[in-house]
Amino acid sequence: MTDPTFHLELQEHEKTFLDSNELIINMGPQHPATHGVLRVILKLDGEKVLGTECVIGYLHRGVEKIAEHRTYTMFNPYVDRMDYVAAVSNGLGYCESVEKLLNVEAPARAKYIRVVLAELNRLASHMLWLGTHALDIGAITPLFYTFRDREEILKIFEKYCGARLTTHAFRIGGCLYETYEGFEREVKKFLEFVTPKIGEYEELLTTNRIWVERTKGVGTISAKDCIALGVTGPVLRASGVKWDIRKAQPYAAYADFDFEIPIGQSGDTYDRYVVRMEEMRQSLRIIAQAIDRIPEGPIMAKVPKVIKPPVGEIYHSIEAPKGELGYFIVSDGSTQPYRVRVRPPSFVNLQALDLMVRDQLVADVIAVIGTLDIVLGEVDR
Amino acid sequence: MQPVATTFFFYFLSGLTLIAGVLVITRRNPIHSALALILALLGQAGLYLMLYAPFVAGVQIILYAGGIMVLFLFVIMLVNIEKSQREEQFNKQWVVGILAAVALGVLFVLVYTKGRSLFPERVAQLPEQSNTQEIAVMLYGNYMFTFEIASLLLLVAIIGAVVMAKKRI
Amino acid sequence: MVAKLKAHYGSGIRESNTYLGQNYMIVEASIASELLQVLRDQEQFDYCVDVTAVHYPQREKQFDVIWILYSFPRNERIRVKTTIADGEGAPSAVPIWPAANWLEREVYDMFGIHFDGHPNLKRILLPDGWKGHPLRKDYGIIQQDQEWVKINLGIESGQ
Amino acid sequence: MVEYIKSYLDSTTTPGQAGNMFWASVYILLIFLGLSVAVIAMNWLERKILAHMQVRLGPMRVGPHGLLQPIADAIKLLIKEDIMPSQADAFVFWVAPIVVVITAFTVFIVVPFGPTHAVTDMNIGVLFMLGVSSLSVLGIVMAGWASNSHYPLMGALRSSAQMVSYEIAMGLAVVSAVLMTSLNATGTGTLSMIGIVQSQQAQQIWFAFKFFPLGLIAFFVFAVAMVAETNRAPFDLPEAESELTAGFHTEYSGFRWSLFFLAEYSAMIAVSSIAVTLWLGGWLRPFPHLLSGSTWDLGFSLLPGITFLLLGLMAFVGVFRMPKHPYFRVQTIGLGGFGVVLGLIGLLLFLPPVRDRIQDIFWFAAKVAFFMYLYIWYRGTFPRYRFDQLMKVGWKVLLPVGIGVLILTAVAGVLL
Repeated sequence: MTDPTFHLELQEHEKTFLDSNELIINMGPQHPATHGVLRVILKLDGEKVLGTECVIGYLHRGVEKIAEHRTYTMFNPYVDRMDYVAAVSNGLGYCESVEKLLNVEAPARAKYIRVVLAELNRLASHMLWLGTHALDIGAITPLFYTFRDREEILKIFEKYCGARLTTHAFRIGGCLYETYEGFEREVKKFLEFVTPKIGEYEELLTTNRIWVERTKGVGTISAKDCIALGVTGPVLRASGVKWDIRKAQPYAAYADFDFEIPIGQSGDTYDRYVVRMEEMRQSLRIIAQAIDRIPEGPIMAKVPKVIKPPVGEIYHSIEAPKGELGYFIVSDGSTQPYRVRVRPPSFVNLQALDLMVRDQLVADVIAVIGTLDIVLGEVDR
Repeated sequence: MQPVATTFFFYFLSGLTLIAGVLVITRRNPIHSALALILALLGQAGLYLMLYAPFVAGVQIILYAGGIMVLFLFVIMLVNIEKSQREEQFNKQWVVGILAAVALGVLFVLVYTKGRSLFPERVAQLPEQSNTQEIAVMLYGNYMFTFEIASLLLLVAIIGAVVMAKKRI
Repeated sequence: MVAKLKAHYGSGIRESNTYLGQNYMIVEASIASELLQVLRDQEQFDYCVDVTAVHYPQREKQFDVIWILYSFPRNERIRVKTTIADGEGAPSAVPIWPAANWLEREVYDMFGIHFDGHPNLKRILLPDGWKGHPLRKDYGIIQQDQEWVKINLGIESGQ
Repeated sequence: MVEYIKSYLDSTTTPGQAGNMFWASVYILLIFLGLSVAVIAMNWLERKILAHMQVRLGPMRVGPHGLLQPIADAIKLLIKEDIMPSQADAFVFWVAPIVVVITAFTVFIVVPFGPTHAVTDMNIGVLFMLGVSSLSVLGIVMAGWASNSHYPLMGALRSSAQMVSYEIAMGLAVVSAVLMTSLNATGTGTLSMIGIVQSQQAQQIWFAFKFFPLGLIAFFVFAVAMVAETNRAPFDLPEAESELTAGFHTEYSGFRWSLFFLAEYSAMIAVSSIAVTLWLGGWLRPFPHLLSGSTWDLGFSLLPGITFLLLGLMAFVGVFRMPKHPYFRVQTIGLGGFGVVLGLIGLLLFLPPVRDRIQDIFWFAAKVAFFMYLYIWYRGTFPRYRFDQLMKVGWKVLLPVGIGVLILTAVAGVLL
């Protein structure tokens, strides 16, 4: 279990007469492998990690405070800036939470469009993860492959809502825009384009001896520890827990689709890699089903012009690419939320870093940070 | 090929070795001492080359300068340098040191004054080409047994080092 | 489940209800720690989703502390809520769910609520020397610890 | 002067052995210039090849197809501010890149580009190369320590451990090749670089294929060890940028950093030269005995010129593919000029006296270029090893295999 009391000094019983003195290394906040401005203080014995301490908050923008001073609609674009590689999921979670609070439901067409975009976003997020993770481990080529293919997704987003990264695609009660002419055709073309590409990534890595040696048995975390630490998403599934909010408590239109939840056995970095690769394939499956069945109809439910939810509170969560993304919203009956709490998956998952890298080597810290798939914008909010 | 500027190189290399040797014992920073020692060893390798012993020179560079001294530096870097810098370097063995220095000095004087009579003939000119082979023949022929004993000793030393360094076996 | 708990704790559970299909319980701060333990051990709420707080400055007991729990075997969520006054400590859930570690640190950081029994309660998102707890309602949206900014960043204001 | 040139053209040994100081100096100068050009070319080629492997274009702006990019980079590095950390050990910090560069260049004294194309031929040639290249680790350790910073120190520790470990495997592989040189009538082998190639000529086989598959295994052991020895992917741990930012040269900038860069690439060329000399027949052209006869000789001797003509042709094809926009006019003309220069060099190489002299160098360079391509290919494909895995590969795989091959080679040499 993780040791919350972190000692920077070597304990007396840990010393032998030939011990080299331990090294405190400050990794970050400017470091190529910390995916942003994460600072990890490492206590090392040679190359072995004795303990870590994460220093976060460099990107803290006070999103939760801002929410209290904006109306429900005005706050919507702010959530896109949290997990900026999976902005669609953030918007989806927020819109659905407020809809629940208002007790309205988005129309079927809007729900299907939401699913398509959210799954495309999941693909984009996983592609970005794969590229940077492989780069951290030293394979530079996958990064360019994944960026090439992610570009196609961003093009679809851009055509749909005008933004590539911080996609403000949804609105409380439905979608902001009707799909553009040829949306279905382009998504189908993209599916055809990207399916062999995933095989291409796997060809470079899955059976690569060095890749397997670098990831197998690294950063292992058991299912029990995962649950105790609140770790969710692919990390939890790689440890063998078959749990996905899309299946467990379906939201949007996920109940209509047929897909598998990939799980791993050992919960090491390699399993997480395999799980995410399989998740990308499952996302493609969902998109293929959804794009064929987008129903006709309105894209907006009947919501008042001024959103004033009744007094009450709600917790709603969705399966973001990184794990469980929850919104806890307290309404006091006015036009502004009384309190918005975001339950960020990256923040909670990052807690497991210390446990995962204990007694491993420095190089594994990089691999584990990569495999946790954190986005500092979401950790710090 | 005739050697070029032999005298110049002899004095240059011996001077280099001597100065580096003095630096080894006078520098306070252990890293600087080690680097000076490497310089001394390289100078020595150059002297070996001038004695038509290229193999010995090569081995000197590979083993001492490239191998052992790197490990030396490795260890020095790992141990606490600030602490060792603060420690007294000229410790209580100065009596032994002076005795050794006096003995060495007497030896030098003896060699200088009586050298010509002690070694009446010049050392035989070593052949330039087959030098490496002769060493091989000596090591694996005449002194085979000693050579093997030396290797055994090294093996014992390696095992001892592993046993000492490992926390659990 | 609620009936059983109510029978055991009596008036300690002040309210247990469902709103918009979501279950929640309002309990006394004194029994919160014990109740959370029971929820995990006996009712299989093995996953602490979130720990958070809400500030109501006009109330006597200013803070709501909320634990959002989830049970994998039952596929069910529950919110446990307790109210505490300013300066009063809330029980820490770290011994029950290690996940609460950073979450409680964040609540401390943002609201200044002390969690009794937390092993390493210090600021997490804001710098260690910062004064004030920004998510309290009396903390203005552009308010800052000007002194800290001046000393550490060498500028007059971070705005 | 004329005498000197004549003496060179008539000589059958290297200038160093002949005691010809003038030609030795010329050779040293030529090697220095050639290496610098080779490093610049490698810089461009690596970026281009890697870029094309990664579905991107690489440098395209400075000069046609980015041909002038390395020169622009060099200028940038030279005029960049030279930063020294305030807590650094000034002297060691200053001397470290120089040590690295000197060792990287000194090695080339014994590299034989042809039977007479070497500065000198030492009778301990291979030993000299291994010894001097092992000194380069000293420069790295000095750089890492003198920076007085954690990442460089760790980079230095890693690189010293790595290089010392892989030197052993490398040495064993080298010894098995040296052992093969002794398989002649007199039973005496040689350590001299030229002697090794000549003995491959005499035995009519490249040592990589001698006692199949023993020679090949030894060659592979060396090929792996040499990548580790030069700190390149997948063994680039001392400068693993995702872990140690830039390893031992984190604190270096500007000119001093470029010295490390220069040293890294010339070390790559140096170890590739050892590999070529020991296993791939050095300057010998392929199949000198199978495809003998004057026709084949002529055909092979035309290859250098043809290669350059083809390169020039490629440049001309590039001229026609350039966008027809006034903005690109200078670049198009430049590319055309480059093609003309390459073509003229190609034509020059057809002249009989040049043709005969240049052949050895051409084959040697071609083989080294093959290794250089491998280096780039590795970098494009492989993830990075972890430190313990690196040590495992070195000590538990390469070392036993090297010893085994050495013993088997000795046995085979006695029996066959």
